[in-house]
Amino acid sequence: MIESLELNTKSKDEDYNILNLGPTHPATHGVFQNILKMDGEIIHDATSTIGYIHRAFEKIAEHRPFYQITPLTDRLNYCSSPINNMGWHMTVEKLLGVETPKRVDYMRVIIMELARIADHLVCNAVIGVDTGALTGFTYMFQWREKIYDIYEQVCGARLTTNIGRIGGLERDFTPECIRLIREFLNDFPKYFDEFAGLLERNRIFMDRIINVGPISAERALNYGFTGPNLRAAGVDYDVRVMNPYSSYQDFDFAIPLGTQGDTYDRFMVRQHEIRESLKIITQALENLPEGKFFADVPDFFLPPKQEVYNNMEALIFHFKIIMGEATVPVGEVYHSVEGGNGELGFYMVSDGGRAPYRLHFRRPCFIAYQAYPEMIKGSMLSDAILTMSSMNIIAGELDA
Amino acid sequence: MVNIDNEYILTEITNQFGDKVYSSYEPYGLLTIEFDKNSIKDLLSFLYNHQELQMQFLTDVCGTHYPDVKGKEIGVIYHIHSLINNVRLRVKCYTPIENPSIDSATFLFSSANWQERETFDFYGVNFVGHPNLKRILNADEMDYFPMRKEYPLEDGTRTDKDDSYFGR
Amino acid sequence: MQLTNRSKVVSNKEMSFKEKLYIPAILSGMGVTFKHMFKKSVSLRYPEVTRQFSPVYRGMHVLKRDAEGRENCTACGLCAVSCPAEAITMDAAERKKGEEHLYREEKYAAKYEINMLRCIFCGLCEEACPKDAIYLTDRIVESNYKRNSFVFGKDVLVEKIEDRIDITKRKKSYKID
Amino acid sequence: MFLLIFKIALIVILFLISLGVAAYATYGERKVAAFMQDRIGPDRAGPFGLLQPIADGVKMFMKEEIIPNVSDKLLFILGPCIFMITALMTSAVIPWGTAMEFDGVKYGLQVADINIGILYVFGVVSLGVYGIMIGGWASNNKFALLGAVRASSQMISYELAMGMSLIAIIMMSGSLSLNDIVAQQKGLNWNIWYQPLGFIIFLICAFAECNRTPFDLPECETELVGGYHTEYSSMKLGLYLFAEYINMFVSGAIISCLYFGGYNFPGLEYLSTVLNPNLVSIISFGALFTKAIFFVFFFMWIRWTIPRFRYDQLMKLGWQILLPLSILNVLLTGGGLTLFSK
Amino acid sequence: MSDIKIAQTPPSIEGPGFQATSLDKIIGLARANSLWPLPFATSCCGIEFMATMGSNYDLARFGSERISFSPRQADVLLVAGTISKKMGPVLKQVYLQMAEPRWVIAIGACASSGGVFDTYSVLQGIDKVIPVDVYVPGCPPRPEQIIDGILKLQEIVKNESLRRRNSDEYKALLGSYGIQ
Repeated sequence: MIESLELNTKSKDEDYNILNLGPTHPATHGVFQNILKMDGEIIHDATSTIGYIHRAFEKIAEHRPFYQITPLTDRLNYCSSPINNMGWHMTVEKLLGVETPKRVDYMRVIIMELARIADHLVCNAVIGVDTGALTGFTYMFQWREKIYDIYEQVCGARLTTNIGRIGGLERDFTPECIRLIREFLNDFPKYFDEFAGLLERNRIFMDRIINVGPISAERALNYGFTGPNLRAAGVDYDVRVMNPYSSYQDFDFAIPLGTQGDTYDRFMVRQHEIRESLKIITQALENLPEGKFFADVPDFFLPPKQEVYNNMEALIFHFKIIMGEATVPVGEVYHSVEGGNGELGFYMVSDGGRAPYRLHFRRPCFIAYQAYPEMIKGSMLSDAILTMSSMNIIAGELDA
Repeated sequence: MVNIDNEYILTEITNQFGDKVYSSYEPYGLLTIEFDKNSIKDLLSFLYNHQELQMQFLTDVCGTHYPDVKGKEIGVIYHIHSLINNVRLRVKCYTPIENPSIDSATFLFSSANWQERETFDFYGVNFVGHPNLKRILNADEMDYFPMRKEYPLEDGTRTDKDDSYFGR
Repeated sequence: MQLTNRSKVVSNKEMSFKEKLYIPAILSGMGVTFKHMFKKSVSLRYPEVTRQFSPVYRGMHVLKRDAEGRENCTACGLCAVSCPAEAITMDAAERKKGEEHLYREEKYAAKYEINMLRCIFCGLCEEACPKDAIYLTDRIVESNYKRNSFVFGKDVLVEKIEDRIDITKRKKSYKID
Repeated sequence: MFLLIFKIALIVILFLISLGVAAYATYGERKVAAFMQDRIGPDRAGPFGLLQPIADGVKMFMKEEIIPNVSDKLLFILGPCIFMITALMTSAVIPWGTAMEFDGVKYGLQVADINIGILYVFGVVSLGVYGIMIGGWASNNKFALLGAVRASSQMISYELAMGMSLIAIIMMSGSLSLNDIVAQQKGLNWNIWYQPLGFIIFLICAFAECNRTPFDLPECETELVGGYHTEYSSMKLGLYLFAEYINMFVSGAIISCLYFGGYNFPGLEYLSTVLNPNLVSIISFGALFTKAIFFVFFFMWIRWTIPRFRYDQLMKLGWQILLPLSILNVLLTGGGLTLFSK
Repeated sequence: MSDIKIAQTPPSIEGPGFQATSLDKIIGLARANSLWPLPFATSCCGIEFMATMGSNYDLARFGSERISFSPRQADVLLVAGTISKKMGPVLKQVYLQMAEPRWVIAIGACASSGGVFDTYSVLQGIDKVIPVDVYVPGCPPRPEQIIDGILKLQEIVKNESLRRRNSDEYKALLGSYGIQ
């Protein structure tokens, strides 16, 4: 195994220097290997090897009842697990043909947008770290902690949230939770501007990332880019707008775009998406409708505990759900949400059994990362590292 | 301006390819066609270059395995998206398990590269014309295709559980 | 490619003269960091000071007793079934005469083990429990030196009669219409 | 005879101070970083974590030495030694304070008052890069090699601009001796008022010479893992890290001497008339020390604020911006001198 | 810092070679307060490790903030995240490159035992490849738990005999993992 990591350095032209970036290099935030063929500091060619944390999600999913797949999706893009959770729930709801109440939609939007902020914060803070500015990272992680606090109020966990259930959420927002969200909306923009002030218009930083790792819109589409990476190249494809789910059509927000698809564009698109997300959360919180926090799906959404203890019918439903014996239509469904890194798709084939017959995740990182060698060709080592961090490759999502 | 909906797409495809479209249906509003695996390249190019459709975005490639359908055990499923018209299409091709093979889509979509390698890794589908068809997620030494239904999920080295508790 | 009418270009790569000079941006950055030197630290001195977790935090499990001190668990196995990590194992036993003060139901768990290293603290067991028996609490599981010391049996999991674990807040916020 | 003892004592004291400052600069660095990042920083080892550097030092001494099989063993060991020695040697020509007086004889608070002090500093500092280069090369590791190459090219490029900015100072003072340069800056008559541009250039170059952010390319963690010291473990690594901080302290002292009046401060004249000269000497040493420490803090402040350059941008900055600017500075100084000096 | 509690010494470091002298103690204290971590962060737990490094929890308080990505300079290998079978040999290689004394903390369910991923591609616990000193449960563990793990490790480090690394037990332990 180890031997296979070492490339045969005696290639035809020995003038090139082979540099092995990863799988444990500090800049690969996650694990994947890039073997760079370098001429001095200039990268001549690159090959990526991935699969170092392949965890066989799709195989596990074929053996688990629907509700147990939620904790698995947490671990796909762990920077924004709620989006994955919600995406999965919506996929199952689509299969079951469930209409969710507006309140559920809005609550989901709030949580998903918080997750998007958290995701982009990590990415942009890490770009800062990779350029050598560590302080911005620590500032932004303080705000991630605040988002964790909100998650913790809603679901009881910080990172791998397992938030929400098929048909709704496991519990309503508590007043404490709403207070925390309001506090976040109130305080965060000021500190975020401070972070932006540290980097956005700092010439050292701009010089470092302008024209670094560019990709044209055409190539980006050909490579299957989605999300911020594609928008940085100037294509305004956003699943939230094109195929609205969870009532995204109710909210007014802009799609930030870049022009050349370079690292600065990606950075700025993420910066502005954070600001747009804040707008969405504000709107959703203000217009949060009254009503139930779950849809009417007795086959999937657990009955209230009090009824389970006292009511035979509820207990039977409860057993059926936990044992995974609820009736599921046969069919196949594709549903996609705008994840932190792009279109996160779930393709599920159901044969009516307790587990999906086949579940495939369209992981945006996996598809976009193929373009990496092309993007860094001809640039310098430092550029390669920044390109990688600005693409926000999350190993969990990359390898599934 | 033509109204681009599932019906229109289906007509366009059948006009072009006729009986190579084995069947078509619309689960949850997404047009799905079962297609002849030998002509997948033509279909993809046709959709890519079609004036109105412009299906130029390959969303997803994945495989499936139906051990009970003889002669069509391994499926390769494409999700294609026309961004301009915001309409999706699902194409399914089936191939026998003895020698699963299909033409590679890499000639048209760079994004197909790794996705096809993944499908090869999981199901052993041989993508003809793929530039670098080898395992991507699993270790190179692996000698089976783990996503096929007959192979177990578990590692087998785990000693701390008793399956009888878990109803699996 | 223009797909919607909601897009706006946000990245401006032209630098003004002031920005080209390096120094003003650096100075303003230094101002920010200098200001933070006098800000109160947000750090938590952990082992001495602990943080209040949310009442619904998913930490270490507890097996509840009812008001009379009898174990609630009836060893139905739903928690084990619902566990994605397959971390829960149990042995059921019939309650004998004279044990009514120990177990609430006619069946009880003679052995109940959770492998805390396998557990992913997803909270599905708590949701699956139809008998009000297992709850996750806001206590954390401590790290340890040996792998097999993480299989927690009933001696750790079942709450002590004199030292009840309070989960009322968690119950209250738990699924009420 | 007494002179010899005095000098030896001075050397030992300077050596200890340098080491002490270096050790506590690591602590300072951590604390400064912590405060800027709203953290606490080390606080377990001793009160306020004050024993942290000692803990680090002891740990590094007791750590296993690894000399990679593929490395050149002699050079591998030589690298950190050279770096450390040169770092320590630089401080020899700095006038640390006003002269001390024993039995009516004056003893300058300077290890060696050589009349080409500045050139000496330059020479020794340039030697320092060999420590990095040899260490990086001998490791036989690609990351280390890249770090070493970056370090050497960076040092060579920035020394030019640094030298040019110094020429302006030398033109003003008319002497190459640091002692003279400092002695001319009485009270608040510091060179910084006459040489603001030169100061900025010199400061930037000092950053580059010390391999500090934004010029920490030779060891930038996210790209080159550890840069030139990737393969080093135990105290050899410690020497590299220590020497870096000593370099910082010495640079701070030199900057203070050249531009901020060295040990001078307003009121020194008055004090020397009323107080014991030895006491004055110690006070003046304190003044220089404070200034140097301020610069060490400044170095850290910058490090925790801004990102680093890319290799080519660094070269561009050195050759295309700083060098012409420093030449311009020389011209301006020359013009100014001819206009105003007579 | 003088109130050294001889805490429950883990069985792995007991034995005839164990003899705590005062020099041992001083060095142990120094080492314990200067554990430079090498974060081998592969997945989710890595993000929580970042949070531990961040302002709110501040690992620096324990003298551990200088993360060194070069294995030569690190004292403790923090394995945070899933280790697949493909990654196993790499992990072992990194462990081999570390200079003695070295310790390993397995952070999170995946690294400790494979966690929820009982699958064909995941190593069921890194202790199948390298010896582990401290296990931290949780998926991912809270920063509190990670700090707790580091404190537990500090206890080991403080009480470890200087000679332990030359002892036969230690060699046997390494030998059982196929490390000379």
